[in-house]
Amino acid sequence: MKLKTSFLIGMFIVVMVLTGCEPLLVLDPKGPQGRTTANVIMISIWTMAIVVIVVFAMYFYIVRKYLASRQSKDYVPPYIEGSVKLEIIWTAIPILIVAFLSVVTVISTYKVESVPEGYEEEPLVIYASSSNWKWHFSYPEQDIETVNYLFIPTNRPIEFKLYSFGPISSFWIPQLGGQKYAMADMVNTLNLAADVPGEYSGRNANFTGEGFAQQTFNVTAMSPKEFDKWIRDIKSTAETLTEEKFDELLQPGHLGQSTYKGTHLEFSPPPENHHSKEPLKDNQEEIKNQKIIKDDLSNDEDHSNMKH
Amino acid sequence: MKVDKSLPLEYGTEQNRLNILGFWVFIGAEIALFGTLFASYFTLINRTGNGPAGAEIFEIAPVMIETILLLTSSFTIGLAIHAMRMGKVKATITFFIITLLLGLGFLGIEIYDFIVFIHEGATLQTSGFTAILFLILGTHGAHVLVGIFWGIFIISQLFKHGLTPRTNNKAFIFSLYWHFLDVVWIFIFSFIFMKGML
Amino acid sequence: MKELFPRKHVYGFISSLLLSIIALSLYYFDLTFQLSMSILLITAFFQAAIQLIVFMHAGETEDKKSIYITIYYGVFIALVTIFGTLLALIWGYY
Amino acid sequence: MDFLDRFAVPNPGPTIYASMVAIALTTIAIIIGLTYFKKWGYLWREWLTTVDHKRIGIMYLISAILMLFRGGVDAIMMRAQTAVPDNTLLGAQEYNEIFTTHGVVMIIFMAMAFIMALMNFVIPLQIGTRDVAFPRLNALSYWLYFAGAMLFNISFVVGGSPDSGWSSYFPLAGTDFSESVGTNYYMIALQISGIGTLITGINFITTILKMRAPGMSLMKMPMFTWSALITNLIIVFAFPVLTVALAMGTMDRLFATNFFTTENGGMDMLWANLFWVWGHPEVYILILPAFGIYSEIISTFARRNLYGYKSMVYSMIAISLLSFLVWVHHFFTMGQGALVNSIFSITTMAIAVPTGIKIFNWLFTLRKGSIVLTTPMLYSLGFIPIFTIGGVTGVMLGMASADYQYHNTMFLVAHFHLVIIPGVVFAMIAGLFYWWPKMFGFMLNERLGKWSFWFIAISVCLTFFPMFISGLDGQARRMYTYSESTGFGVWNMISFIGAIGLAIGFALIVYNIYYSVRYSPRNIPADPWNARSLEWATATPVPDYNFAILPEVKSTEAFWDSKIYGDKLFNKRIEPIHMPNNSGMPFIMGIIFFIWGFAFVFGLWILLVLSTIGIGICLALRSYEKDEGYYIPVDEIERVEKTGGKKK
Repeated sequence: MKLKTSFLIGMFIVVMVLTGCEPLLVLDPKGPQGRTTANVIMISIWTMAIVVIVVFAMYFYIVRKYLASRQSKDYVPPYIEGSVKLEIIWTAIPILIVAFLSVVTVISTYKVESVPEGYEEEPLVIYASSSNWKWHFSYPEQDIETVNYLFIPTNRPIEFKLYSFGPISSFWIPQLGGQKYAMADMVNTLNLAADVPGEYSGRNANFTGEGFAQQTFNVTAMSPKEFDKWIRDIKSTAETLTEEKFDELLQPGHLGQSTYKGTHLEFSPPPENHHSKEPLKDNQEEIKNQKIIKDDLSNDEDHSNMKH
Repeated sequence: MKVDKSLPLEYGTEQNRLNILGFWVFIGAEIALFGTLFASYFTLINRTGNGPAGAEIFEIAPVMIETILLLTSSFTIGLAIHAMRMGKVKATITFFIITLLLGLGFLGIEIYDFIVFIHEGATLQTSGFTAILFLILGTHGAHVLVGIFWGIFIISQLFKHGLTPRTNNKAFIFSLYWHFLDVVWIFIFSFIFMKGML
Repeated sequence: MKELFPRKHVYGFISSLLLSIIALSLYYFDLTFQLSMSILLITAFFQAAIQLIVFMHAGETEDKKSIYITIYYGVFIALVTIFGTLLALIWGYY
Repeated sequence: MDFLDRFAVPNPGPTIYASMVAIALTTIAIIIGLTYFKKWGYLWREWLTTVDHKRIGIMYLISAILMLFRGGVDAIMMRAQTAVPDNTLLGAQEYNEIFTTHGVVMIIFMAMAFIMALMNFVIPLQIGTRDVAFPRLNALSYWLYFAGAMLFNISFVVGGSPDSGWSSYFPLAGTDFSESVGTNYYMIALQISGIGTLITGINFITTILKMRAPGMSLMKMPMFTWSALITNLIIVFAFPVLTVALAMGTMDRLFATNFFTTENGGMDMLWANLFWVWGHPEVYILILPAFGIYSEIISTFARRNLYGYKSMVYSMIAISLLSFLVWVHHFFTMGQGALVNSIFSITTMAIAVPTGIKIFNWLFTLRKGSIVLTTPMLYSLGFIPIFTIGGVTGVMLGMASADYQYHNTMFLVAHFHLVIIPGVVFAMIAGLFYWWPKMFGFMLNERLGKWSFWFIAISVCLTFFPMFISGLDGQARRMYTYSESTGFGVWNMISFIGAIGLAIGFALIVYNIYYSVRYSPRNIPADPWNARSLEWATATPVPDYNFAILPEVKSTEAFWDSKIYGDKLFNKRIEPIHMPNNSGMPFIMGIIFFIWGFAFVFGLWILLVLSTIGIGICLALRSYEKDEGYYIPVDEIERVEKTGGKKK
């Protein structure tokens, strides 16, 4: 049977690749969150492999055995209404499997949504914002900003604050953990950490138009010492990020990597607190005031642009 | 056409019974439609941007009048069907006309309401909140408007043909539609206007 | 027997007017938000039921079951959409 | 000239010019052909104005096959572009347009139409009735679908294709980032065909609930009818959600409202939410009829009754309810937190339970059967293992924490293709082969059919299995190219080879149709497969009125029982049969809707108002029209019955 062989070969290839002839990025994690997800994935693959094997075994056995060509001419298939007992069995077993996977899912989802376990240190906050088709990384603590590349210290939790200057993007570093959307009117939080130094690739995973394919960035994880040294180097060499410069960076297109002193957060604050359920009146007023200031600023921008 | 005399005329033929059940299914779809609009409304309710919030633009008086007009029209269309089942053409037509006039009155006040909203700075384009407000009210209003045109057609057919299985069926289905619009208005009134003004 | 006076309709109309007045009166009383919302919910669903049963004759034919299943299904979907949407877009972010 | 500029395509390329020429040539050829063979009158009388569910079904079928090839060409181009790293066959913009139209065409205009085709043709026959509840509305549904499909397809040559993905997430699909009219086409075309689909839903629910043959209680309905009933129930409750979402999107794009914008209180996530509130049930709208078809075919060719009929029904009802409770799994990564994601993970995985019940019931239908490997059966047997793989990966995707890694990757692409292709496309082809003799009076060639099956089945695996791997290796979906260092090249090359195999498979099906039209014998019996349900109880080709006498049903397999135990199906005497008149109105309304949509897309407001009035006039005319249909007299029925269904 061609079907059978092709499936077996297919399954064989899948299993071979998954179990590590050559590590796939998602299954080769370099941080605690990525490791949790990779474990969940492997658990689900093995559980599902059992299901697939059982179904396939039954399938091939039944199809082979009851082919008309293998039966006598006068065989008349019986009328069978069904069997409550059997039907209960194949309802109950899937329920058990789903229940097991549900437990795994709930535990692991809470785990990857919070600061990684065992990381006591204060998280390093990095604002990662996307614009067509780049990533801007602002380090408020260190007061520097990078474009299209990311340096992080190992063994320290990183709290990414994600938002976008354009379409919905998805911030994803496969080897460190799962992705999350960066959107224009709110800030999402993604907790990651790296425990192995090295270079990892990151990208926007959510389609954002023409330049989407190249909207990637490099992540370098290094020891805290090296990280501090890198910060010091930048402070002494990089130019300061001005508002004009930042507006230039926001123009749609692709850019190489670049580094600046200061962050854009001061003159272009992230869209935080847009999601309060019932904003108090003063709060609303405050937001309104902020908006007015922002509008004024944007008017100014227009003027400056006109001068150019 | 076989007409079953044991049932009211509007159920008299097989096709009539199909029409009525089909319309009920359509009402089911309408429930989902307005459900989605309400879901979007509740989601966008605090997203007022630089525009006004509901509490700032809603007024109780027009809403009260609209509610009473529509409730009464729902009552009169019920009476129209009652009269129709008793075989009284004139009464049926009269109640139909009253219903449509009440509907027109409702629409007039709704349009007035819209003008007030716009004067207070809540246009369709102002914010997410005003957009969904206008969409949900507008969808309901458009249903009423379509209903008025539809009602006029039915009245003219009642004039021409009197009470036949065909016209009765149309009138009955129209009444279902009209009552349903009343139900939708009750939810709009309760969960948009009253909730907004509390 | 068919009767000339539409008793059911008049009762229905009066009760729906009453329910509306109860709902409207909330505007003038200073109740808590939760209490007001519960009253609104009750009055709204009662009104809907009156329209369905008294005016729309939902239960008068052999298709009663189909009609009610359709309506219940529709209401179920509407509620799922409303609360699911709020869960996913508003409540989930706290 | 300024006025005409708006109709120009913003990014013209050779493919677009070629299609312009091709469209022009085809149109001219059709017009000349119709005139030369004097077929205009025939076309109008027999097809454009028909209200016969069988003919409407066939028109859906032809449209679906045309759309399959439109979507298929898109797919081949995508696979060719990504076959090697850094390929420059297509530009980013072209690729974006192609994958967008591929998705929309395949889901909305191919799969939906295919389902409508089979439902239209088969359901009234299967429940032993003469037509659907509202024959004219049925024709209107088709013409609305057709207007929507044509409107969407002309976007390629007039004004520009949509390019923000079939899910058209805002703000990317908003005017800020999608300036061309492409996304307007998406919004309006889907709206028009969506209305058509909703009308079909209402029509079929009423038909199935009220028009079944005497004695056929709900629990005696054939499984395909059951699946159609539940599908249409989902359609009726899911499509209004799409209607609202599209209305909002249209207003955002054309009236500058702020539903999904990122300022003034707009909420881009609301689009994603509403889209998937419709979008997930839509998946089950596609798959449930397919399950019904498999149930019919498997029990026919295993020569056994369907195992666990009741649990099959209950599991479909469970799926229909659950399908409305899971949509958030399409955007687990939007940031709504662990609690919400956990809830929707659990509901998602719960769907695996009723689906599993169905798989086991099919296996146990095969058991103790006598399996005949016909083409439809091969597709059904091919479905079970491939769909199982697609299904279990669905469970994996349902696990929120893991989904953070699968989301937006080729893993996801592999999953949904491995569910939709064996689940829906196989079913459609199987159904096509299975009911073809009933539709056209001859069989499709079995040898070619089997060849096409092996090509398609193996190629599906070849095309989509590598995507699991490249997905786990970090390849995001919708990337028009990738660099060599990523190592995705080999997997994409395998996919491309598979895609060619798929193309050959589908070409074989078309060749099969051509070959069978020419050479297949016409003297086939009314029940060539030795099948079990009522559609085989009437003559082939099916007379206009379907059944001269309405059948009386005592069991779930009434026709089978009549063959085996001699139950009599037709006990009454022939009486005059009431038939609906043909009407040109649905077709004319379709044309007006097309103009309405076109005016909307380009913001031609005067035309829009005029066509809206036109639609209103059509509705008013319909309201005043007195059309009682006509009766076929007894002697004519008897004459038709004697000739075995052949007309005149």
